[in-house]
Amino acid sequence: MNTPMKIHPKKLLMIIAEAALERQLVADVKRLGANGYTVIDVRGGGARGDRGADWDADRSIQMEVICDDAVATRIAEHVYSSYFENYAVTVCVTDVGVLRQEKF
Amino acid sequence: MNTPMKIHPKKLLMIIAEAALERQLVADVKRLGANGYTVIDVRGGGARGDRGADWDADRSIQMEVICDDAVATRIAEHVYSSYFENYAVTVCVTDVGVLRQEKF
Amino acid sequence: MNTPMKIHPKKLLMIIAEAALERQLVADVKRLGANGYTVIDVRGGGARGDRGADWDADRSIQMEVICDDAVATRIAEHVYSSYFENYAVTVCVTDVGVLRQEKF
Amino acid sequence: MDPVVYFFVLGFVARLLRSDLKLPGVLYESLTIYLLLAIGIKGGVELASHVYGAIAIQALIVVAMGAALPLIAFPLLRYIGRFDTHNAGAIAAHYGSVSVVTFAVGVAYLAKRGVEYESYMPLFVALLEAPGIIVGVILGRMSERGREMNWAALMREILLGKSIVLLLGGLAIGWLAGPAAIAPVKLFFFDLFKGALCLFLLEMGLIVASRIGDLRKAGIFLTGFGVLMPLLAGSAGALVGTLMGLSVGGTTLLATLAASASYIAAPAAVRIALPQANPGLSLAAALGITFPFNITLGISLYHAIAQFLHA
Amino acid sequence: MDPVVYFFVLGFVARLLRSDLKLPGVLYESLTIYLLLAIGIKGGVELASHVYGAIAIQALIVVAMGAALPLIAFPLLRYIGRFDTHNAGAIAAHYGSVSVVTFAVGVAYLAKRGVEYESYMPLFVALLEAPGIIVGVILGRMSERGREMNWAALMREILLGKSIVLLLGGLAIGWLAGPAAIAPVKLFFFDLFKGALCLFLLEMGLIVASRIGDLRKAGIFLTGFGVLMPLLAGSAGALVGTLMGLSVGGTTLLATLAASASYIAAPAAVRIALPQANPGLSLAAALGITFPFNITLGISLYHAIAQFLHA
Amino acid sequence: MDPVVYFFVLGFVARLLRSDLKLPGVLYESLTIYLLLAIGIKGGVELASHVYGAIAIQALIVVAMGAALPLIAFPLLRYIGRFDTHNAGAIAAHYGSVSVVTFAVGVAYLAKRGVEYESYMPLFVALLEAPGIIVGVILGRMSERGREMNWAALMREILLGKSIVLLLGGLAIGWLAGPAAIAPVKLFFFDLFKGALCLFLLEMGLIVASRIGDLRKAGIFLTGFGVLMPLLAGSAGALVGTLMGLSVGGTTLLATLAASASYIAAPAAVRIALPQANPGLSLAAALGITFPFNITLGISLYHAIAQFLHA
Ligand SMILES: Nc1ncnc2c1ncn2[C@@H]1O[C@H](COP(=O)(O)O)[C@@H](O)[C@H]1O
Ligand SMILES: Nc1ncnc2c1ncn2[C@@H]1O[C@H](COP(=O)(O)O)[C@@H](O)[C@H]1O
Ligand SMILES: Nc1ncnc2c1ncn2[C@@H]1O[C@H](COP(=O)(O)O)[C@@H](O)[C@H]1O
Ligand code: NA
Ligand code: NA
Ligand code: NA
Repeated sequence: MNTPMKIHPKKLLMIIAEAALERQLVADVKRLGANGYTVIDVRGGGARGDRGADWDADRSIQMEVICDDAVATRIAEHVYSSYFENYAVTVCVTDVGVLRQEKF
Repeated sequence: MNTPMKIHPKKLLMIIAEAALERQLVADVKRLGANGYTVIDVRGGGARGDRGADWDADRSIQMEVICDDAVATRIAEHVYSSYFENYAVTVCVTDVGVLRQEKF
Repeated sequence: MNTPMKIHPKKLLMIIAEAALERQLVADVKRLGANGYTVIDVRGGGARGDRGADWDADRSIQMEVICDDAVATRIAEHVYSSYFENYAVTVCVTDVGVLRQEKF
Repeated sequence: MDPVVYFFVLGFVARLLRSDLKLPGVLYESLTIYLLLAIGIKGGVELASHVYGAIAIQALIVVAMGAALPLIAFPLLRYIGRFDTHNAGAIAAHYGSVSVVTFAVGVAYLAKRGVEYESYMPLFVALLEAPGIIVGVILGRMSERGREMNWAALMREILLGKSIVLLLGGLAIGWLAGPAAIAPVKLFFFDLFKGALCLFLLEMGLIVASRIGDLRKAGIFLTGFGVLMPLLAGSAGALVGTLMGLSVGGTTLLATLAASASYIAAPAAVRIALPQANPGLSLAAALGITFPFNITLGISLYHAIAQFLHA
Repeated sequence: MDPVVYFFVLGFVARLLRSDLKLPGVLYESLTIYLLLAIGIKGGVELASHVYGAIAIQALIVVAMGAALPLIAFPLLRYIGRFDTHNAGAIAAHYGSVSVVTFAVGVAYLAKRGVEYESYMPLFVALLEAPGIIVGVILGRMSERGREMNWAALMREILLGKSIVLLLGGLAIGWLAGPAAIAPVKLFFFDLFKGALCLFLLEMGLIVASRIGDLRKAGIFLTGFGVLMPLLAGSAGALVGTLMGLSVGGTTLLATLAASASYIAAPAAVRIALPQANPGLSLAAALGITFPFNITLGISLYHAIAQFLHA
Repeated sequence: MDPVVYFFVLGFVARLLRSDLKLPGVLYESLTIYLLLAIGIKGGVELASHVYGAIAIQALIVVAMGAALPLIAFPLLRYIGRFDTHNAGAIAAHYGSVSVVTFAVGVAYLAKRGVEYESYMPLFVALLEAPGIIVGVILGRMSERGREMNWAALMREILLGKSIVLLLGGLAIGWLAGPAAIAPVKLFFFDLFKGALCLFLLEMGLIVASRIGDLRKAGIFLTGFGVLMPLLAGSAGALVGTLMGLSVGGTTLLATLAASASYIAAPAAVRIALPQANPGLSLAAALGITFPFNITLGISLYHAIAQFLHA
């Protein structure tokens, strides 16, 4: 494997949300076209106060989804319109490169 | 919510540090203008040896802060000048896009 | 420390992989030129099914490596050629800026 | 006061003083699972030796009581407290359901005083988890004719939440296995119970103290509600228990259950079913006021009421 | 059925019904460590009072049996099941090794019936962990002449995996300390054992139910293999145990060990040594079929076989 | 040697052999909390039945001893070891404070030999946590006239660290509740203590072995210091204990406390208060040398010294 592989541009979508939304978010991102997702347990704080992850109601997750631009936009808009108003949710998106573009 | 939302450019600051600094770092980023932060428990290794997170003195955290350029620079420089010399700390910053720019 | 510090461009390599690979990956990234690494316990799902992190065989990690372009490519290609076929592995790379370039 | 309460106080004071004492979230989760399972098993073992017909009728009455409690709470919250429908429904759902740990402290209270109670009470704990939440959510969604609710999903969320699964699962295991087969795990599930409860209460103290800010925001009305509602519900529970033929001890526990507000099952279900409600309000009242009130003063009050009604 | 099995069923049903019940991964890890250590210590304490010469010969026979089991499994998988070499070797490695929890359920089964057994059996558990994995891996790599294998690394991976370290470490501690010195930790390591086993089985039920999809993919052959292989291996184990002079109880446990398939040590080692093998297949069979089969029906069958052979 | 020490050895050897055995960090945290709380409660229950005046005077002497210990360590480190002020102060702070687990091993040692001791010793554990750290930090910061130190914050960090909060909290609970009310949690907090200590020591063995590299870097002087300092401090402690009127057992435990070096409270506080100090040095000495030395040889030496002084 000596010829350098091509790097394909994709998006990495990061969603930080209340843990209560995990199940729904997994279903959402699959339905909206993502081929995979990664979830991390996190704690934090923001406009809606501190979330120290001490107990159930206080737990947060960070979901990461590598996908193409259209899917990222679709998911971000869905999260925005469905959850932003009532839940502690933060979304951002960044450019990444991947080796196997057919995977995402 | 059918018209595509505008993506605003922001920075994502990542600080990897000894867990002993968590309290101070949270206070620091708030004071220096961040509206929120996310913390993850991590392990790792670098110039200052392996930190396997087996026990208190060995634990590390990764703090993520979405903010504008000026705040990111301010925090990075503060972390750099206050902790870099004596603590196991790593900082990097990346470009991200967000949907609600007033939030950050 | 009042003069703004220069931000140097680097790469952030993210490897999401089965936890069984952690030891090998740590050895790999060190051997291929990384000066440090960070590891996070994650769960997720992708082409190779859901990995809920409920128990040993189901655990995943996310490894983050800040390094220069050449090292990132080298590691990505090594991970790709060594593990991609037989393990649940995802790799992506993004641009980051760092304050102390000699560190990475 | 039972010494288990001291652990709550220790956690509370430690956090107020800004100590770095913190129980790992996973320990809290593990203790929750253990306590729910243990309460269930204990109830199940006892159930084995009872007349089911009589219990079935009591069970129906208890479920009805659980469904009725939010109907007391909701109007108070909506019309006196002036909360919007969502928040009134959400808080009513918490008070309609029950707190397993308050129940456990009640059991410890009776044990210390040597008061007997119907040993199948854990069955009622399991039965009281759901109805109050369901009624509270219905009340909270009354105003929404436009948006449809996925009721099947909500029911699954509530009925298959870990509280009910572990309580009912434990009951079933205890009942199927019977006292003899459960004996080898008696040490683990029964004798260690109170120690585990101490650790759990330590964590509760830490949590309550770190939510003290929410409480301040919640205002006078909610603070009053957090004391008055358990008194109302506790009296109602004591009445129901007495009429239903429970002993003084059983009546005290039923009153304690009625008076308690849920902070395991309800928050999870309500967060999904009534997203517009501010979870800080329900938790400030349930955790910040009612829980400490019940474990320090409430239970002995309900005991007094039960004694009075049986006199 | 022993009540510990009910906990497995509870977990299984809860997950099938899509309950949100979940045991923290760390609790599972902690329980694994505890169970392995406790089994080891118990065996070590008993070992102290035995004639080592006789046990040494038995130990050799047991190791040989462990190495032989994959030689039964592999041809079945390769030539009847039509799996490729890697997958056949991987599955054979799982069945060549043992399941500590199945062993523990077997011990509970005998204890309930008051059947005596050789108290140093935990030594055999430790001895049976490795040989089957090693032989399975060798079989699975037969086709690969080109790529070299780092055998030293593999051996270290297997022999220094947590299962063997904790079992042997516990054995050594129990043996060195002896019954008197172990007495102060008897409560912790022995009396709480069965309760901890219940929680572990609850988690196993959850895990097995969430892998039910793998099982469907695995197909008819593997499902049949998951029942037939333990019957074959269990009979072989019962025969070896009887010939070796074990009691009925000891024979039952050796048969149970032979019949059981590993899901702690083997998956970790095989994942590294045979990366081409699909771990879903081995685990579907070992966890999804053989484990439930053994703890519900298998053990009593092996007991019957042991009684028959001793009659 | 007490069998609890074998668990340390098992962990140590397993890690040296590069086994993948690892205790979840959360288990370590949970065990720490449990051990601190249990020691506190035990002391508190005993305290209930004592003359406070006498104890108060002893307590003052013990605090003074804790504050004096860094004054022995610092000059050795600074002028013979040639460490800079920060590192000398940091290491002195660790040795001025105490190791709760070493104390627990000491208690197990005495229990095994049937040696009585003053049952309120846990009070001294709590009292000895802080003074040594504070004096060590002051010494370590002597050179810094320019930069100001937030002493109030440091005091809060130390006095409200989890060690002191749990020890004192436990003492208060045990004392307020008294023996009768504590009885229902005796099993959990007292009878399981030694088993939990075993698991903790297993983890300590793993940690110490994985820091063996730091030790090599630390050099000859620090290795020698890690043995000599506990001998010095232990002798001093034995003298103080004898003069203060403690029994042989109590004297042994006070010597053990003086000889032990902290690795829970001190590292956390020193990391913030003396950031320039290299934590690898303090921990290499405290964990890598002194802790194993104390639990294997030290305690019996201090016992011998105590017997000699009482003869
Ligand atoms: N500026 C930010 N940077 C990083 N994470 C954030 C930021 N703002 C919010 N978060 C995360 O998103 C969660 C919800 O944010 P919020 O809705 O603003 O309270 C917080 O608990 C944080 O974990
Ligand atoms: N090149 C790197 N890439 C990713 N993480 C790093 C890197 N270098 C250091 N780290 C993280 O930062 C921590 C402190 O780094 P250091 O101060 O270099 O020992 C390490 O324990 C790692 O978790
Ligand atoms: N598109 C994706 N975005 C984020 N994480 C992913 C994605 N695809 C896969 N992963 C992660 O990588 C692991 C292995 O992926 P796979 O090999 O596709 O099953 C998954 O369990 C996820 O944690
Ligand atoms: Na209620
Ligand atoms: Na087997
Ligand atoms: Na000391």
